Amino acid sequence: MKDVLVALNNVEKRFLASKKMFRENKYVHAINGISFDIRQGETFALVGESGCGKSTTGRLINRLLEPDRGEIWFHQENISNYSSSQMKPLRKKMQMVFQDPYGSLNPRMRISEIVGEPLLVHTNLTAKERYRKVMDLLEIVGLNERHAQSYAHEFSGGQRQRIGIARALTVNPSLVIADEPVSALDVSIQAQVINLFKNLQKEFQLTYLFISHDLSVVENISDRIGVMYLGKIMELTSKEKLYKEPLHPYTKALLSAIPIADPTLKRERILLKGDIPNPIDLPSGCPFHTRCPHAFQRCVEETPELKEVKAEHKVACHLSFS
Amino acid sequence: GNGDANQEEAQVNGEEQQEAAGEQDANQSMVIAVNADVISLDPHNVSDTLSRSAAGTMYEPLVEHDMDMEIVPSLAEDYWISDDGLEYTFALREGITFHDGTPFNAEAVKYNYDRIVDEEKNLRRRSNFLQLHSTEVVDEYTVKLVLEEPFAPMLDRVASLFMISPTALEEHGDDGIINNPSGTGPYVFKEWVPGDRLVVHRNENYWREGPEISKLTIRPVVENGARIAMLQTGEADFIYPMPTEQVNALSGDENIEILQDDSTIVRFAFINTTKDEFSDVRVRQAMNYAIDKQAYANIVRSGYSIPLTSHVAETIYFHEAQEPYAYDVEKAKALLAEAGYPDGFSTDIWAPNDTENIRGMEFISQQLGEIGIDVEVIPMEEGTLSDSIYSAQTPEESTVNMWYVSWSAFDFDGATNRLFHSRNIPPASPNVSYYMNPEADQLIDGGATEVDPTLRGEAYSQLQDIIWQDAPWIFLGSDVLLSAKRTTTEGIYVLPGGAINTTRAAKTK
Amino acid sequence: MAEITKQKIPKEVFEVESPLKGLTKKFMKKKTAVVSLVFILLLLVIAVVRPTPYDISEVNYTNTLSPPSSENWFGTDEYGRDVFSRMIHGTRLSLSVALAGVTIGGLIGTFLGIIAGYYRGFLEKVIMRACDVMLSFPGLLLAIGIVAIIGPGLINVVIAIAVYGIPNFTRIIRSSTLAIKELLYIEASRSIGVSDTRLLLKHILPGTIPAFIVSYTMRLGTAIISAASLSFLGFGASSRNPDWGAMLSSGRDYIGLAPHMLFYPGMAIFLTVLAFNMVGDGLRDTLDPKLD
Amino acid sequence: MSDSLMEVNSLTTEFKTEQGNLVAVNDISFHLKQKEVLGIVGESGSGKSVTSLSILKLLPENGCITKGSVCLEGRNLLELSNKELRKVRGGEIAMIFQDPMSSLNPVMTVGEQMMEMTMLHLNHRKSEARAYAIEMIKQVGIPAAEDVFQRYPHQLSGGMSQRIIIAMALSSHPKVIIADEPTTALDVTIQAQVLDLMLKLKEKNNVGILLITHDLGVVAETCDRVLVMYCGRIVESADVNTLFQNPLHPYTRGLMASVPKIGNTQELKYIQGRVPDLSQLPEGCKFAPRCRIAVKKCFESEPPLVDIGNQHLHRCYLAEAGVGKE
Amino acid sequence: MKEYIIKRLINVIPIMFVVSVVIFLFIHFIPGDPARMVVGHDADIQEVELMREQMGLNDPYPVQYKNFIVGVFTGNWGNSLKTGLPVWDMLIPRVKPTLLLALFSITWSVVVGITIGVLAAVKRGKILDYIVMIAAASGISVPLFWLGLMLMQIFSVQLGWLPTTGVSCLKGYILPSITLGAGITAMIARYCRSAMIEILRENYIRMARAKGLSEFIVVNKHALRNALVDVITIVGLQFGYLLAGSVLVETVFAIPGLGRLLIDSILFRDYTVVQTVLLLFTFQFIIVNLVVDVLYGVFNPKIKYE
Ligand SMILES: Nc1ncnc2c1ncn2[C@@H]1O[C@H](COP(=O)(O)OP(=O)(O)OP(=O)(O)O)[C@@H](O)[C@H]1O
Ligand SMILES: Nc1ncnc2c1ncn2[C@@H]1O[C@H](COP(=O)(O)OP(=O)(O)OP(=O)(O)O)[C@@H](O)[C@H]1O
Ligand SMILES: [Mg+2]
Ligand SMILES: [Mg+2]
Repeated sequence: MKDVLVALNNVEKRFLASKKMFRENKYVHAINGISFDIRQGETFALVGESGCGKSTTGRLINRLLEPDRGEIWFHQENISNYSSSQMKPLRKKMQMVFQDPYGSLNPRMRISEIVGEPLLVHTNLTAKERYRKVMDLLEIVGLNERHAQSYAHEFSGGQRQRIGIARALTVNPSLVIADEPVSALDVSIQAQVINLFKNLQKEFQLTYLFISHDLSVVENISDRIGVMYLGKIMELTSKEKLYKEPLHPYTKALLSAIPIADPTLKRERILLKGDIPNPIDLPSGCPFHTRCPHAFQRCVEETPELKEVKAEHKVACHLSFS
Repeated sequence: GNGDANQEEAQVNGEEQQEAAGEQDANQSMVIAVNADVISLDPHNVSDTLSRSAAGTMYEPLVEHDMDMEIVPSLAEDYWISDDGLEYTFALREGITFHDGTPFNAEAVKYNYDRIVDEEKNLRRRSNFLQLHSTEVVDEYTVKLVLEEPFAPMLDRVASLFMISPTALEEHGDDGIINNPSGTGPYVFKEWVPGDRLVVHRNENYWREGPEISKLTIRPVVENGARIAMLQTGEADFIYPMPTEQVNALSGDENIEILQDDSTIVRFAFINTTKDEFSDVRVRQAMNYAIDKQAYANIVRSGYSIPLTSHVAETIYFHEAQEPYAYDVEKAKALLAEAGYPDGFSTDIWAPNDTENIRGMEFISQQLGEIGIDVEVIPMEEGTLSDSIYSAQTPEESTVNMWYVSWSAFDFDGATNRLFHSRNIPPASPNVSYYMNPEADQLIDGGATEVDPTLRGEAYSQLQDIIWQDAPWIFLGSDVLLSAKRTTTEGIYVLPGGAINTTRAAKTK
Repeated sequence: MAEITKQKIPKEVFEVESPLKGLTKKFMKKKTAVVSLVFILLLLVIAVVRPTPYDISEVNYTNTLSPPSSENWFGTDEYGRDVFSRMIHGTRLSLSVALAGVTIGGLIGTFLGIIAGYYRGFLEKVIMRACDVMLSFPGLLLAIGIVAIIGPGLINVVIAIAVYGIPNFTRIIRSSTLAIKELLYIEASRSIGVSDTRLLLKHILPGTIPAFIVSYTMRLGTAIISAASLSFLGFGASSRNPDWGAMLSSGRDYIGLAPHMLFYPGMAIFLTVLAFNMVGDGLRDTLDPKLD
Repeated sequence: MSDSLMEVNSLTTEFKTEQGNLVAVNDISFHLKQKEVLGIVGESGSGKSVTSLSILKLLPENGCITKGSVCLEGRNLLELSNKELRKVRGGEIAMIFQDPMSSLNPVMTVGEQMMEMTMLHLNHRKSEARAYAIEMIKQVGIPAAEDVFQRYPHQLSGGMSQRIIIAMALSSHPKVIIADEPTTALDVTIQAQVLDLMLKLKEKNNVGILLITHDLGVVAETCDRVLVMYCGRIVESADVNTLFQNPLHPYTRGLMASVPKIGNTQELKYIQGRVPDLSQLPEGCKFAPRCRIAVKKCFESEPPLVDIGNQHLHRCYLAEAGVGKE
Repeated sequence: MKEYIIKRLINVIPIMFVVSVVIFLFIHFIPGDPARMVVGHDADIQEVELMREQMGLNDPYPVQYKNFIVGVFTGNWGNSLKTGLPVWDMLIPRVKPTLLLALFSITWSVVVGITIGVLAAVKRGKILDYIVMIAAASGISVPLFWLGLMLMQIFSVQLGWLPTTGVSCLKGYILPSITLGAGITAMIARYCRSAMIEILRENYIRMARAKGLSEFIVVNKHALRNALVDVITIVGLQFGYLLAGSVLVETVFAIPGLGRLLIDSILFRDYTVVQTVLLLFTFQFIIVNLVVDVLYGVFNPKIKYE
């Protein structure tokens, strides 16, 4: 496999949910052994419902969190157990863009400061040089000098998100982890930001980990997609294959649930029953079996492995797809 | 056995009466509000005046001071002093019993005096009886105190020592007696809640004419305003002290009467004579001239102070008025210039941190400022103050310049010895002037051991003159004691030493 | 590339004013806060200039405790000194002691609070329990201790007030820190690789300002009053350099006779506290970028 | 229009702010029939929520309805006394707000909050209310209703809370449900469940739904008719098929073009700029500054709302000329 | 919940241990000699020395500390240096007045503070709001002694409704509690107001209105219950103020309470009493904190103690 930028190998992460004095502690099982690669220059998308562990995956790669088990490789380095000082030079190479374009910008700092912060941390540029660089970047994302002196609350959602993107780009990262960067935006603005992402990727040869729950957005931007459910990857393949020929029942349900802006197009929807199970008490076997229309006995008992059932198409399901 | 039965009867009577009284009217009970807590009810182990007042409701000494500070008989009918001044013989009154029924006799007196001189016990009043050698029972109602050396103020000291029932002391021990007082006094103990109230009931078996009220309560009310409010509403029948500043505010109230009494309390400022500037007597005299004593009385004590004419108050026996340091700024300046300080100098003055003391210090500071002495006022919290004074082991180490303070004693020796004798400089005792005058020392010692009143008077006269001329103090004033009562309250008064006498308390309609 | 985006995304008409000007404008809209600010500024001017009509140490034993008159606007005290002049004079001491004391206490408390809130764990436990102890420790004891360590003096009043204020600030700032720490922009900064120090100083600290301002303005009043009780322990104000609290306390003896000795200093403290509170509220709202 | 359930006429709502008065909803009129789902779409800040709040007079303190009427079966709600209005709120018109999590009181159990509704509007006694609430929870498809009844909101997932709110809204048998972005906070699979549920219950209970959303997909799948709002004004209104097939206003067209469509991975189209600040509205057509086809006239005077028949209304000078159509 | 409380209680032990050391060192460190204080100026150095020996002050610090701490655990708290009475006897009768005073003050402060806080929030920007704000500022800045004496003048001296001083009957607690609670009321009102203002903007309040609930219920049931979550922590914080204030109030109203005992003992350097009272205060403070935390959980269902 050429040019793998990020590799996750059986990564697990759990959070302490409650601490008990005399009994066993309870944990939120956020990530339950996931493995995937992100290749240089591609857009790898993670989709899935709320709470399935998408953001946690992002944070693990960024090493804001430490994995409990498994390995995380970045630029051929195993960063699983790096300390924050070891991580610092690498942070320069991977930057994040967050979902909440308001919350991720410090309301008490000027835009020039916010965007310039990575430069301050990672380079020895003088204030003047930093400022020039910040201006260049703001210009690239379509903001100007006047904006630089303002505070985040004075901007619209789309503009804020551009600020977040500009900040991510200041130190020429190779990887940008975008955690639901357009979910909070109006459609028209969402379109602008998606376009910007795509353009920037071409311009700077960026690699994206694009996290989203919106399959229509993901289709527009990504190259390969991993579908997550309850801390596991259920299906992993290229965009084309996923949309044309989804294999996993969950993927199918997801795709069919996307509302389509065309009243004439009446589709057969797969309506799932019930709610997403609690990640504290994971269901046995296949995590999806509680809602799966095709579940059978084996699904309750045995957890399916993520297997390559077709070329470049991995699925974790006991159903056969041949 | 007989005594016991009587006692029980009395108690029963007392209680019945008390219950009836509670319903009938408040005429039978009385409340005195005072400004501090009663610390202890063991009269041998207290040094503060208030605790003495409290104990005084239940206990009595062999002889006592009257309003003019004269010694008069109490539990002792009569006394004789041997010519060499070493033996004091007391004829005790017969037929008196303690509240617990124990008969009062020579054995009881001896028990008390033995207790007080016991070095092991180190009771607070022991220092008054350092000269006492032994106590002898002559017969059942005659007791003899034998001194090691003549000690002229002995009778005054005897007047300060209350008699406790030996049975009670045996039964309750030295700590237990605090909560189980048993004396011969006009009231019997009922209840003591430290910090809140002391309640005593009339002693129905009192040996002489006693109070008319059946119940007396002493309550500590620290806040001046609250004490006055209590008097205004009638919740208190008598308050002491009456804050001097508020007298005018109460003058309109016809239910309230303000009482004034002369006191033995003197107010002055020690001048540390070992300090450079103060070692010159002219400077000290200048300071005395620079202060307007009448203004002091008006400002600091709202007029309730009598300018000092000696280092002891006029109420003290052997007091002799000296030529006053008349207020004269020019003279003061001249003296100061003569001493080599034409432009004055800077110094400071210490005192505890209550408003009245601060006011006194400020006044001194203002007045000395007129002659160019710049006095910084330093109020200190009591513990720190006494630490600052007594931690100096030698005069050189001492950091005190002036100490504004008050002092009270019953007798001349008590009002002089600790304050002026060279053996009493800190850390031993509070001769903070570091006044070390051999002549004065001699006179102090001589006066204390001289039994002949005339000779003693001569010695003290000379002593007063010397001290006055040497001016180791700024002589300020002696307090006029202020108390206030409802017009219905009778028979309660404040003794010159500040103790409250309630023996004849009564209430009119 | 810059080309593409530039032509596609038009620059909007965007009014940018200097932030300070913006804040000022925002603040000026709050009338009570502005009036209060004017009052405080006036106090500051008084504190600096001290325009006393009479010499504050000039005694007049024939004119003591006289009620307010055209001569002595606020009456005279027990030495016949002009209360108005003394209050004017005392403004400086009262304000500077309270401001300095509360500021120092506030800064230390903020530091501890942020540390406790940010690092959690053992450190937090130690700090917070120490606060419990300090809060239950009587101020008097603390003050006596401070005199013992560093002796009396004006600076030490400030220190005493500061020490006494620390636990309050620590608690408030800690809980504020706990809340801010969870915000997304903190995570964003961490993902960039911002150091802990910078994170604390640049990102968390400013967020605690609103909570700080509220406590700060509240404590000023109590500080002015406690400064008085400290001056009675022998440090701080003296007759030659009075402050309002000390005036209030010495007026206590004359409560029935000369109420003006209590009333005016009390009023000064009250108005100052009120003004600081109002300004504090206004400032908090102004500094909150979300409130427009 | 005898079958219309609720009629809104020239509703105008203003806010007092420090920048002066802003008109957040400007002269809006529409009507809602039984069993009908009327959609309101528009970008953030276009006045959708304010419209819905105005109907029940739930505006924040600085808001004020300055003109117009809201008639529910002939009664003008805006003229009702507070007491009568409270009967209508929840009783006849129920609201479902955008964020289900924050719409439930965090310190009260789900049950308490549900019982409140029927005890108030159906005069249920406690035991009745309890049984009924549990029944309603079951109806919206939540298993273990008794358990959920006793839970606190934070113990529910987003989908569950939203269904609770829907159950609550339906429990007092309202005639109209106003749903302000009821599914934005939900995942697609759950969103599909919830919308499906709402439509089913609508049919069953004969209610009219005013559905506010900015998701054109949701509109297409659930609504019968649609209003498109911009700057507090209706810029276009038509039944859902007409609107999607033949959008006339450039704003409507712009919105539709920005939606990413499956199977189409080309560069997305979008509307430039952003919704103008209500305190600094441009002269003329409010959309003109962002409009690609605007002509001089557009900047000079505001176009009126014209009805081109078949209840298709729009507010554009150029629409009928077909300018700018792709 | 039970586990949580037990855990917290277990934690108290080491804390109290550290606290006892701090207290011990502190009071022995500050200047002032109890022996000298007891014997008075009227004594000489031999007496002082004897006294020191009797008081055990000449023992090395570790021995003194050991005596203190062993005493605490065995219930033998020693005798007061000042009065010679057992510390226990001095302390116990004073617990009730202080406790009642604190309880009454806190109660009325909470009730009134919350009421006016809510009113001010509802009437935000109106006259009532300003009145409350001004009252709050005065509650903080009015000296306690002044307030106490004024109340005494009005209600006892002028109107004759209430006793001036003392707490021999429950009536006696009224004025002291009002005095002591004034500042706390002000604080609570302020915090309650700002909490309510925030909460009244919340979605669930709009939701409650949309349900057709009357404004009264919306404010007092839906909003207030949420505000209480915040207010409870503020109430907990006020206990520090309560301790400081009780000293003044107990002095003004001549209440035989712990606050005054503590101050008197500090002034007198009555080590045994100071140590014990301080230890008690700290313990009380820690327990109050625990109670507040537990109450916080009661009011806030999101907090689960396990
Ligand atoms: N710091 C944490 N402590 C405890 N649990 C956590 C923590 N962070 C995440 N979780 C839990 O881990 C699970 C996965 O969370 P994560 O944020 O990765 O989901 P997500 O897929 O990003 O969801 P969303 O779409 O809502 O952002 C969730 O159940 C969440 O509650
Ligand atoms: N309380 C208020 N004071 C002043 N202006 C307000 C207030 N509430 C809303 N507005 C303004 O009214 C306009 C319409 O707001 P509204 O909430 O109706 O938008 P919306 O269409 O619901 O947007 P969203 O999709 O974000 O919910 C906005 O410009 C907003 O700024
Ligand atoms: Mg996420
Ligand atoms: Mg809205």
